[in-house]
Amino acid sequence: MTALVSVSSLSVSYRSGGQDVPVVREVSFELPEGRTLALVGESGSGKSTVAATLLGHLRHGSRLDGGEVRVDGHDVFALSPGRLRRLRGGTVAMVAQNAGHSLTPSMRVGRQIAEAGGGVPVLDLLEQVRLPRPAELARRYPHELSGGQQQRVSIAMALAARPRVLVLDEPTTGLDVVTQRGILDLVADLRDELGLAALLVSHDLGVVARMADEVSVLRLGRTVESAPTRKLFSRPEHAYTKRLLASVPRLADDGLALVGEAGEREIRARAVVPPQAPVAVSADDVTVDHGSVRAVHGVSFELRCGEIVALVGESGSGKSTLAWALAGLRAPSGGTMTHQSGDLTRLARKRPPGLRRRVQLVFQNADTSLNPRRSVGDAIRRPLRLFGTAPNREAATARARELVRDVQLDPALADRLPAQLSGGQRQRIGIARALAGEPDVLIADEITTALDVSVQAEVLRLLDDLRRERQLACLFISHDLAVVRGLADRVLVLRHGVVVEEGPTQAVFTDPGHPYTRELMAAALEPDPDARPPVDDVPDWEETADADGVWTDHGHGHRVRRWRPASTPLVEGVP
Amino acid sequence: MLSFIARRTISALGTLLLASVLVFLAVQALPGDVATKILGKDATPDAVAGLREQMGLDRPAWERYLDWVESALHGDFGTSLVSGKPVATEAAAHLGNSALIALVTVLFAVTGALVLGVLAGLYRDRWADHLISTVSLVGMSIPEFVVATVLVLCFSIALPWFPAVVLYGPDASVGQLLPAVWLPALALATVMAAYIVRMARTSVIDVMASEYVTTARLKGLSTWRVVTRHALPGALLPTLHVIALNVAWLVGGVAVVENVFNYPGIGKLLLTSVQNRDLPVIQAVALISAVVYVVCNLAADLGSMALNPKLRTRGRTR
Amino acid sequence: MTEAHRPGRRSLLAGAACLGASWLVSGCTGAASITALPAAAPKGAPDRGGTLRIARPPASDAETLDPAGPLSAYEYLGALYNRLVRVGTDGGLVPDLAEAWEADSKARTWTFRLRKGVTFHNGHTFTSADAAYTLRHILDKATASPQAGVLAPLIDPKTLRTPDAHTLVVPLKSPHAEFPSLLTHYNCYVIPDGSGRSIGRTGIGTGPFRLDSFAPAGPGSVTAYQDHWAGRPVLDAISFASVADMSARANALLAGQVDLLSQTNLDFATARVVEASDRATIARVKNSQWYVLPMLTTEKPFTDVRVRKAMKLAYDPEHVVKVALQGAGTAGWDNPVPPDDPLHIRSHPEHDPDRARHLLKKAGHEGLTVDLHTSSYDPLFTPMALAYQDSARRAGIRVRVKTAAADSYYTQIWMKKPLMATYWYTGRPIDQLFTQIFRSGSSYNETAWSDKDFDALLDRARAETDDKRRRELYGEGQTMVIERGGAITPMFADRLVGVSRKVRGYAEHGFEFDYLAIGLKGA
Amino acid sequence: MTALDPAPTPAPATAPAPASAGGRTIRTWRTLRSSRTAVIGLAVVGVHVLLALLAPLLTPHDPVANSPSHALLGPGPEHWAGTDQYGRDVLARVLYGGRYALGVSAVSTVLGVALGTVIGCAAALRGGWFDDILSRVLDAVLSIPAILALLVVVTVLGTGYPVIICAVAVVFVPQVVRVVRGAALAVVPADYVTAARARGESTWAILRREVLPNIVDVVCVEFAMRASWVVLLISSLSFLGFGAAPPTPDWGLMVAENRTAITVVPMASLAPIIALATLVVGINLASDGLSKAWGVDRIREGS
Repeated sequence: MTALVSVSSLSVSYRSGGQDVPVVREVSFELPEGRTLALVGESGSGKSTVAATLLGHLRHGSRLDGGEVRVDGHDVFALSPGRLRRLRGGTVAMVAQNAGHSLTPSMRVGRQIAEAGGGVPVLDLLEQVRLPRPAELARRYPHELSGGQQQRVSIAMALAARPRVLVLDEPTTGLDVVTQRGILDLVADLRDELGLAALLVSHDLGVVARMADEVSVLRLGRTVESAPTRKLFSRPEHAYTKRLLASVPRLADDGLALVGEAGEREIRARAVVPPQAPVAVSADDVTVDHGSVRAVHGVSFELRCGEIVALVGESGSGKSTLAWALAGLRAPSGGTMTHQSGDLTRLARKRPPGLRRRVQLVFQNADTSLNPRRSVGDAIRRPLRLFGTAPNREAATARARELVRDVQLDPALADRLPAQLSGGQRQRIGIARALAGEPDVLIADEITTALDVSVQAEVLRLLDDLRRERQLACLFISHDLAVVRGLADRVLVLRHGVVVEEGPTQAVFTDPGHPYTRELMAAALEPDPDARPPVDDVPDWEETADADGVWTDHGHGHRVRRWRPASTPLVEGVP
Repeated sequence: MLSFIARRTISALGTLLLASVLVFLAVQALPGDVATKILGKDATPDAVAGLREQMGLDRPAWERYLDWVESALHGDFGTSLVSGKPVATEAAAHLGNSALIALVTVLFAVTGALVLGVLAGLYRDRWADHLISTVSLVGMSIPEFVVATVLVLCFSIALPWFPAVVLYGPDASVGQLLPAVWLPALALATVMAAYIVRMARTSVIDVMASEYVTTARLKGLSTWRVVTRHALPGALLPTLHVIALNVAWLVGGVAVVENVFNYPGIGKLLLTSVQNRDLPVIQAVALISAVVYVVCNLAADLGSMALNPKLRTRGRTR
Repeated sequence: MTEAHRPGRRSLLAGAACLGASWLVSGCTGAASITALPAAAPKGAPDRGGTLRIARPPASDAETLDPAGPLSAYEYLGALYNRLVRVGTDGGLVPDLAEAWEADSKARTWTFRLRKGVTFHNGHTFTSADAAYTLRHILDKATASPQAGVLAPLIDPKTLRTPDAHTLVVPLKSPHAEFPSLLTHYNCYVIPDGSGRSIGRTGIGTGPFRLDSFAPAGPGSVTAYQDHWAGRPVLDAISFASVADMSARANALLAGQVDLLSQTNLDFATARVVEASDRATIARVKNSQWYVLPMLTTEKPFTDVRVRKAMKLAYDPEHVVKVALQGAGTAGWDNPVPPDDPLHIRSHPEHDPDRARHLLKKAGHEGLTVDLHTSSYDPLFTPMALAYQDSARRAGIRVRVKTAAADSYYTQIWMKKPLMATYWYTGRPIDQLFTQIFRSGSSYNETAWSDKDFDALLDRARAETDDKRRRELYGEGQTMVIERGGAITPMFADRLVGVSRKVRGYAEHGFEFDYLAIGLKGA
Repeated sequence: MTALDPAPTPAPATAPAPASAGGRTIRTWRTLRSSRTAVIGLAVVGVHVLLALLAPLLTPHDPVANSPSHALLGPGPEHWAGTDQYGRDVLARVLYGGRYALGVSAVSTVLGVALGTVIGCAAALRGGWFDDILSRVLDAVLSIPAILALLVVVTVLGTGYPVIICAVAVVFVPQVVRVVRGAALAVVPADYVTAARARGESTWAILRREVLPNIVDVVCVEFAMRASWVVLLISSLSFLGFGAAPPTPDWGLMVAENRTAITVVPMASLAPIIALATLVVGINLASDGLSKAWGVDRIREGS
């Protein structure tokens, strides 16, 4: 029996700026009934384009150069519009990456699901995707749902017409780790229950390890390696696959993973921060309000020179708000933040120049952090002139080229515009710009989230080198536990603006005290098919702040906020 | 939602007040004055002075402005310095006539432009798109008085299908005015439609490229359903404001066309009142145009709220 | 679709052609000059009945039907009212409501024999009381009638006597041999006794038509008055429409919506278009507009009579007529009295640029430079000014033509700038012309000219009962104005009246046409 | 250690030209050349400018001289586009008319756009009460139709060039401010502006260095759009008799003067109409080409 889906030497190119840029080059694979194939690759590898061809869809401006995609025995691109529509409804369905954007804003969610046809009642579908109060939810508009809920609606919409093949394009990117786990479990159960064949597109090796039976690795539109999941993760053959697997930080690493040319992995032990290292910044009972909402509530911590402290938490936990308050972009409504040479509670504009250059911020999205109309050299020269760390123009230019070399980039890049650099290069320039003021404290606000996994490894490596060479104090904000595990000396876990657990990384990760931390670790996905979750029992809990103190001490600075097992069973609430 | 409307109306009133002050100050400085205008070139200096005093033109400007605002609130916009008739009734009659043209124009222009805009957007870069874009580009480039002149030449003089000129007074009945409405409306519609087509086309193209329209297509829905259910609401949103601006522009644009067709509308009243330095009438027309502008914008806001549930349910999230 | 819109064969052809781009580009060539235009309106007898549709420029939003008022709706008056005396086609006086009139030996007391059996539109019979009231209404301060300036110095309203129902005796304060000619002005139309207040709206008169409806600056209509004393008019009714914009009026005529453009002097281009159309044509009225360049005799350098004389000798009126009017008019030779006025004198100084240059040198104004103000108020001002500029350049006078805004022309330029361009309609009797425009102190004396001898001559001429002697005195007056006056009169222009080809019997004189005889052929 | 650096995403492979100021103009010129509509548009406008400048050389006739002896001629060897009722050469008047239309609209557009941009950016950046008050005033001025505002200003100060230029500039500054403010509001939340604020740069420095360079494309498209709108407005004004005073050669005035004679001498009206339409089409094409070349999102323009 021929496979349900068979793609043979598919080639697609995209017309831009006058020439045809090849995006997919002779990709072939088969997807039998009930099996799940994963397409893995970094951004620009063409994996999404291939996935879309299963539904006979090519982006505006792209063209099929060669090859064939047969679904259920029919060549998709040869189908008449009518038959193509039936294929898209009944046989193949797609769950897009960003559910928020793929649901029509001006239509109620219920009607969008019903519209997909198939005769299955909407309420049953919503229950099938485990959404609470389906009747009430069906009448809501997309913007009134959380990220997780939107994705579940997308899935319900895909299942409405009882397809036989489900195409999932980065289904959980951008979701919090706990929500992501919920969605993946749901998809796995539905797939088995309905016997669906699935094509999973992802750049996250943890997700692939968990979901896929087969894996195909793509690089620049070409299939580099294809193998069953367990074989690929344990004995990768192609150098690129090896390097890819090596670059992904593991929860078990007790230091930064350095990746060699052929993908060999060497863990560099964390630098030991001498106890008498001076305190660069200390924050005491800091509170920050967003209009009526309290984003940060009574957070205290110390940051010593040469030390990396990580702020971990899901979106909405207030970690970025705290970072921006420290950088002087948002005035705290309570508590104090002091630096050796001055008070940091005031906004940057009002801080004296001497103090202002001490604390520097590096942004998450490299694309918008650099002025597109100025060369990267200008971006670095500006703080040099402003903070007076370079006496005149020539000195500034020379210093700027030095800084570019410091972040391990070719100084000649200084004359280029940001658009002509890759994501990784742009992020390094962001760091160079922060270093221009010769700061003591560097705040890194999720600087690796938007990067491909291989590039992420290098940037983390650079950050670690800098704090060792320059005794730089670094506040590292992230939602990825594995990254924090490898890089940070101490970690604070934040939930709804409150610190639930803090302590040395080693202690917190081996013996997490607070159930929320345990929940985060349980949800984290390791790039290893038969990896056991490090933590299994996650009791239900609720807050207690009774009189005799807020913390329970676990030694060596490892403190956990008091909690007690929940008295009434929590309703199966999905965030 | 009600607070949204309340806030909008208050700011609208603020705009109206400010607009009336601006016009009063500007018109105050008009050279020559209405008294000499009324008595014509045979006027003796003392007759002029007498008339000025009788019309209260010698009182200080701000005093007259306050009186005007106070009486305007009671719906009495004073009497026209030239014809002695109450301004309110006169302006209302002219506005009614112009409303006839405006109605026909908006009907033609908006429906036609939206259909063409959507078509151009859907068949992007194909012959339909190029044809519609070039026609709308040319339409935008020819001033309405040229279009009016050519229309009169072709459809009144050469082919006597429509009257070239309106011979009735401002209080003519709709029946009398109806045959004379088509040409001015057509002249205004061509220019107005051109702007709306271009805007509709751009927004349709952007919406069709959006993720949710692609998802709708990949759900196997028919193109017609994808366009009407999913693309149109999103595409209409930015176009609404352009439509509102254009309808507001009509009050000014009408002046030129009404002059060609001698149509007794608000535009002609505007022109004659400026020539006669008839202060109360100018002020009333300026206020009317400000009201029209504000109402159009309010309508556009309400329209966008209907189309975009995000605005409607700002309160309820999660 | 009103009946006027039957698409004639020729118009359909023109329409199809109009849509074809080729015709638009070619256009009809050939320098057909004005002379190709017809001399007068189409000849032949009209059918009885029908409605004449007239498009007129509204005087102002405050226009009324009171013939004596300053802002009267001009076109309605000829239809609604009659005068005591009117001007005949030959320029002489012709009886209207007054059958006969004579003065005493010293021309101080005038007696008018009034026509019998004349009724007003409201049925009242016309008596001498109505005639007396009409004169009192004109002289009444409240009416602010322009004609009051002419009649007030002559008549004391209280001394008017009506010995019987059909005789009016008017004693004058000072003798005036031409007094009846002063009553031919349209302000002197007869209105019913005591109707001063309401006449503005009711328009009750003895004329051939009675008022049907009237809206100031709006539409209006009059219908035939069955028992009019001079017989029923040819037409059944006349409808009026106010169209402010000149081109819009022309379009209305071309589109066959109206039959006559009143008070509109068509420029050549429009005239050629109207003539070329198959629905309308041009009626030319000889010397109907008097164009004048008044010099303010109280402003330097025009205070010096030699400079005024030089300005008149420096230009050639024939050149101005050819250039500005393309021959559609006659040279004025600085004589304000129009050529077809019986009292017009033929003699005038010849164009002599050298003598002008000599006079200027003697007056110390060698190489004189003057500003001549003009505007688009009337289409002929600018061409006339430019023609004078070309012609006067040969006599060494440099003229700078300055254009002012049309709507403030008569409030800020007329009688304020030393030299400007303006016009009057002809048809004024010579005494009224000289009194209103040249006597010192008159409100219309646009040259601010005051010459004792001229004023004395005027008074003598008025008192002179002997017609031949009076003609010589008026002749001397004209010579005085030509020699010493401040008014340069380059030309008298024909008026080009847009009229439908169906109109018959359009006879215009002194800016009024005969409402009785006018009619439509094939209405 | 060569970084494991995958080639940049399939962005248009523009050669890594030097990014100095010179580089930027070359880059702009290349993007301009790449869009056909912009080239056509600019060519048409260029021709108009050339014709207007070289008018004295192109036609022997004086646009204002009356020669009544050959009035109302059709197109012929002597006068290519015929003559009007005063015998003035139509072609000469159209060429000289170009000067008036281009000159006045160019200057008033520059004035308006410059003023509008500064106010728009300041409003977007400073925000708060300044922004609210400004929007109120803008709304008030926008609510009065341009024709009425211009009529009043022209009757007050007469029809001299400076008056018309200032009047037109004042009338459309609010529209420019609205568009520029929209564009600037899209740039202000970007991280590089936040970074500049974190560095403690002054508002004016942020405006000049960070915001302005990034909205210059929107400003140019707005400039082109307004120029075409201004040319139309000025010709409408002249048509109503409030613009250029006769005998100056102006297209709107020519259409008004000759429109009744269109059946006799059609070219006298058609020549200015064709000139006006081609100029405005040229400007619109250029602005369309520009906006496509720079990917300016014209939708913001509507908000």
